[in-house]
Amino acid sequence: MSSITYLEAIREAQYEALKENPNVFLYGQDIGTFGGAFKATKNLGREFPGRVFDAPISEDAMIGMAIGAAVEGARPIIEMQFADFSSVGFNQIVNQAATLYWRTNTPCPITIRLPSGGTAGSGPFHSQSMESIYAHYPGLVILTPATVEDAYWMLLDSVKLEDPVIFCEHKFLYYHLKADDFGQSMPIGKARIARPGRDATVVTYSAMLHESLRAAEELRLDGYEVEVVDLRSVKPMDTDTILASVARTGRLLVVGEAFPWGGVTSEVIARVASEAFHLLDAPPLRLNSKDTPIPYHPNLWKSHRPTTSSIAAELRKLLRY
Amino acid sequence: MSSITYLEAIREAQYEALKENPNVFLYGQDIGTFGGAFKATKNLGREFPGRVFDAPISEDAMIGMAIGAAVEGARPIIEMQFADFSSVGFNQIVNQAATLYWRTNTPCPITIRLPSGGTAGSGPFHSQSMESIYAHYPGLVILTPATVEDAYWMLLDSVKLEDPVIFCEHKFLYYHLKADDFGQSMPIGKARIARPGRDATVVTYSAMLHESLRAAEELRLDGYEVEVVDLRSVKPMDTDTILASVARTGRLLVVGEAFPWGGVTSEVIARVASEAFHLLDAPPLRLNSKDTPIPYHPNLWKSHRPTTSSIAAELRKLLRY
Amino acid sequence: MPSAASKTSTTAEPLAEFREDFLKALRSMVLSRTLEEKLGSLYRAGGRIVGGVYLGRGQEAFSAASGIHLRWGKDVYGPLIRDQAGRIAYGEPVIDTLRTYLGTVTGPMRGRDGNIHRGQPKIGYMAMISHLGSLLSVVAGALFARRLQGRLGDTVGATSIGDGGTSTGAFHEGMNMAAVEKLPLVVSIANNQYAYSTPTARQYACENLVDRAAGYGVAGHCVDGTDLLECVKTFRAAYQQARAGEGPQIVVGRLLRLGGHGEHDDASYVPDLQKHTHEGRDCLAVAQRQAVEHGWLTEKDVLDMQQDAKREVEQAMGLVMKEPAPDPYRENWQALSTAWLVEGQEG
Amino acid sequence: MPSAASKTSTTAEPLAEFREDFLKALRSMVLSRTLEEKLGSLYRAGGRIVGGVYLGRGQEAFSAASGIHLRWGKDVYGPLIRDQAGRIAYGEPVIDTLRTYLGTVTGPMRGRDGNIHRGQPKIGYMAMISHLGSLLSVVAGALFARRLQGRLGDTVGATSIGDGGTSTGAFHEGMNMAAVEKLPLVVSIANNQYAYSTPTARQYACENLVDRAAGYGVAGHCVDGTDLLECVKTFRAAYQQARAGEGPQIVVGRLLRLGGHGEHDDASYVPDLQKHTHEGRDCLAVAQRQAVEHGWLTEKDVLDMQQDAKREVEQAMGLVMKEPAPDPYRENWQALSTAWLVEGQEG
Ligand SMILES: Cc1ncc(C[n+]2csc(CCOP(=O)(O)OP(=O)(O)O)c2C)c(N)n1
Ligand SMILES: Cc1ncc(C[n+]2csc(CCOP(=O)(O)OP(=O)(O)O)c2C)c(N)n1
Ligand SMILES: [Mg+2]
Ligand SMILES: [Mg+2]
Repeated sequence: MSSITYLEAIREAQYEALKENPNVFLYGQDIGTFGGAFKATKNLGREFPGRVFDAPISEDAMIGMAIGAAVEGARPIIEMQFADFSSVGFNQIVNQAATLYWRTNTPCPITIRLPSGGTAGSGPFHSQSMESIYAHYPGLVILTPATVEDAYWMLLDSVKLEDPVIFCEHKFLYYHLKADDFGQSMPIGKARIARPGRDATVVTYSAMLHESLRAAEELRLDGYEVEVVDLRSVKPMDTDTILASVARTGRLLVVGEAFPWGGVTSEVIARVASEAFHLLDAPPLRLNSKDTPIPYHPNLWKSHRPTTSSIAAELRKLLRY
Repeated sequence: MSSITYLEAIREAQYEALKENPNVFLYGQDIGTFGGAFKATKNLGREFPGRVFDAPISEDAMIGMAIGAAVEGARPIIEMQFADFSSVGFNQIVNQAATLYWRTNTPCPITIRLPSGGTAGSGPFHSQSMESIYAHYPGLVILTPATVEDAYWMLLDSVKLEDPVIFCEHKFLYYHLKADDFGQSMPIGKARIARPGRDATVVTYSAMLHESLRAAEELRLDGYEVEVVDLRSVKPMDTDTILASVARTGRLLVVGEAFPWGGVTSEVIARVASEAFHLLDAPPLRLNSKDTPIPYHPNLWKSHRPTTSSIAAELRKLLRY
Repeated sequence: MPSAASKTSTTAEPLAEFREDFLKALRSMVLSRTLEEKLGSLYRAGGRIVGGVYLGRGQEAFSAASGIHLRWGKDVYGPLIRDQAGRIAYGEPVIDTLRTYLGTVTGPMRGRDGNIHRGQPKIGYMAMISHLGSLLSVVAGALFARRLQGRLGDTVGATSIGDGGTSTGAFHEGMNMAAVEKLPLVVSIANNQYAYSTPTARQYACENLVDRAAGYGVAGHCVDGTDLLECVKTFRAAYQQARAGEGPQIVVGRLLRLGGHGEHDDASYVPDLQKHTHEGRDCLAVAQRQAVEHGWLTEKDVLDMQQDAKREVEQAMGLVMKEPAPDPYRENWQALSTAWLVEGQEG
Repeated sequence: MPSAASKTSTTAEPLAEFREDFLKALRSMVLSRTLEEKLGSLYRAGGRIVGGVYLGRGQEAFSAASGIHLRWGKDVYGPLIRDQAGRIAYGEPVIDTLRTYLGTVTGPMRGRDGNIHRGQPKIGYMAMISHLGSLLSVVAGALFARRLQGRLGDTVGATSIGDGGTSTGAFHEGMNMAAVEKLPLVVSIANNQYAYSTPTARQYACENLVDRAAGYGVAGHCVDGTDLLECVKTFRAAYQQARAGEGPQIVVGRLLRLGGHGEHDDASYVPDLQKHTHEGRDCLAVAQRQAVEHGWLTEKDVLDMQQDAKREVEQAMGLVMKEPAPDPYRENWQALSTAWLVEGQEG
């Protein structure tokens, strides 16, 4: 019986990181006594006294302080209360953390946790997916775990990496997704074939993996075997695994929850079109959210982001070609 | 004899805007008496007393105040001293300005001028191109004028638009680029065939237009006619004009100065690959800056961004296919 | 340069002049409390409200005492999380709150945004985004534009922030800019001792947040946020100074959030002891007692006021319940107001 | 809670105890001035320096008086634009400045970043990015980590900002966080009356920027930035308090930028009259006079000091001129330190 949630995996990874390395500390709003808005740090303040700190509402300073601490050998994990609020820490992330190693030859090992993505009723400012924004900048590693296993191992690996990691954990998966155990660790930077197939490839990540898997299941009833690739890490992006899949299927759909202009989905298509044009038997397609802010009302929200049925519809289009 | 610079066009457009509409005002650091770090507002404070204001070093508040003013019927033009500093006004731009109309049905007519792009010796924080970042967000119009004419007319049009405009003017063109007069206005949102050709299409914008035109000229000596499309506006993007060009040439190279991951170049390729796959006779290629911060030393800087010769080399690769 | 922090004196003075303001504020408080209790029970019942519910319980006196000075359609108001009472005092109909929480298309936000994120910018009623501190400069900008257009007149702007929100860069930049421009702006700082679960000791290190006023070169006022009469007096002074051209006014109210951050939060981190301190008393009960003590209301009037509020909320609720939820197929998915610049929709 | 703003008294006191600090600061000032004059003439000659040149002329006393308290390799220092003198006092060799301006591969920034954007974070010497205010929290973070690691000891951190930079949200957030954490941090605010061309009246509305100290709950000090002796006294007190665990110290120096924002700027917006006020006097001339008056140096010592500085700068210059510029083909174009995560380079 599956019992560990995605959220618990994140808590456990932080527990392990704190236990393994005395240089690890946590800093974020309400993460101490309270255990965080989502309880991702529940009890950690008690279990590791003096290592888990409530931060003021100062995202810029939170990131800045993490950078300074990292330079001194600490391994800070910073929780943004919601990914959306990292917009006010944006400058420190893209200009201070991301450039530090290249400019000064000093690594910047910080992990910034971004509770990302949409849930019903959360509205325009508690639902955003910012992986595409951060991935544009040199010097950052952008991880987007879609499974309990990855949430656990990739967070642990993030803390060990010598570079700044933007850890995009999906809020929709926090409670919905469960596993028996933490399974196996896979290297950061490698994509995973989440479901093998031969007729078409869906490249996706984070919560959209599960919608895509369900869509693939739906297509199986039509007799199609759809391969689903979970990117896991959007930067670096594992182009080899993507190309190998497209080589098998000849057809590509890329699905992401972020806004449609630019970003992960166009990056994947651009890579495949440039590097493996001859492998494609049909025009590569992509599916994103709509090009508006993320709506509050569940009716609107469900239409704003890709869903199993809109992915299945897109797949049918792709397979008909 | 060409005499009007790109920079003067920007000054003149602001002059006209101030003259035409008493609701227009300018707000930015050092733009009053001093005329701005680049002199883009030279004399405007004297010519329009009480309409040109020196701002404190508060990019967040500068954008916020412009939004409030726009709601009240004003037409603010905000100068960021360098595009790079908009990173600290980022939240107000993407979350306050960009969402206002959709959320509240209240238009947000502000124009934010971003002196963008690289020049020798400017380093990592005075050289950035942020069009791809802003274009990712719904609710913004992102303009990237490459000519004196466009600098003038598109800035005037920006002020007239009811939506927030991110006006990415390229610092490299400020003094280098000249024209006889302001020529003709072209609608915002339309791309322009800057040079007709039949063998390959280069889609580009801003300063890279000129590098691309020179590369096309170089290729002419090899007997190739390269078509060059100037996007003018990266969001909205004029897919029709791009596709029409690719239909003529069958080959596509997209050139941009911004960082390589995501952004304008991948967006163009994703559109062409998705919507006009069958028109392509060769894999579409793209050329961006390298994936590091922008270097200070001119030797490094010249290798970091695309140049006439690297574009020409890429074109040869494309044409050989 | 205005003096840094002026404590409103509490010595005997004729109270009659405050009667009208007090009663207007009190009515708003009662209506606000009633409405918020409705929201709380809707939340607990589940189903109709999807997402959080954020209430102003315990902060009504402080919020309403500011709101009564604002003229709907005339002044500029940018309320924050716990300003339901202020919004009502300003003139927002309770139905707009319900419509926004339920996300009906008839509401000011049309289901696109929800709960406390509402307003009507066209009439000067700004709709907060979530990012704390970021509304201050927007309100300042509206005033700035009016002055530029020569139509500032006696209009004033107001906005709020919590103790936590004062730690944001946006608050600082906006406050400083408003001070440099000497705008007629009243900034309420509701120091309710917590930002979500975080106590003020982890938020700031100054004695009193009003100590920041001198650093901005603006007037500062402190008030007991649990005492409506004091709040009414203090805000009257602050608004008078603002309208008189004396620049921004910071008003710090000391109080306690009487509830969780949102209805999902049981606030177990608030020590019981603190709830029984002066700052933990219920400003509504205090105000009702004051009204009776000063002979401005009878006990019956107080009950009637509560009944009226109940009726008003129930009536609005009855209407809203029948109103349509948004239909994604009839939705206009356009983030730009310039239709010809909207690209073919993806997805 | 520390007292808000304490003016260092200027009444008679034994001066001998300041002699050593004073002379160390003076030497740094002279070397800084000499080096910066070299940079200015290199800039005007054209060719070798591509990009701007930003000098600290007129601010050497204030900057050096802070820098002398910092131990190279031990304390944390995050200097800003006009801290050439402080950097030298701290221990940075002048050749690093030249190498960074010329962008040679031998310099600490290897041609990747230039001019004032230099440092060696590994030893606690932070390299500013351009975005004003954003270094404060980084310096604070370094101190925070050391305390966590139990190796803070008597180390202290220092950083600077200009009058203009205090308007940034980053400055506010960093300052507030440092105050909450009660870190041993000395923050210099060099109020040189202008931010680029913008006079302070367009930047802030308070009487004196030291008025902000109370709002953060930290100690504030004011000093005449043109008077080295006063600067030495004030910073000594501030550093002592910081090291004694009294939390962050804000030191505001009043002075005038004696030159343009950068060497491209003729500062024609600064009224001639202002240059002849007290704040417009040259702190280096003042300090040299003070040294002689107090019998700490002879006129000849002063000249020797200048000669030594000239020789040191010329020698460094001679070396740097022969050093190689970066070669893009030998450059390692990797923004990540983890080589196996670097993707195949585009373009
Ligand atoms: C910039 C930013 N960071 C984080 C949050 C998440 N958040 C929402 S409310 C809140 C606490 C606010 O505390 P305070 O300002 O004291 O207001 P109160 O809730 O006490 O009224 C936090 C941290 C936010 N809205 N904005
Ligand atoms: C956030 C930000 N906005 C704008 C700039 C551009 N800029 C560089 S220096 C400067 C003026 C700084 O003035 P001040 O802080 O007083 O320092 P000073 O130059 O007088 O020493 C400005 C506006 C910047 N570096 N950072
Ligand atoms: Mg609070
Ligand atoms: Mg200054």
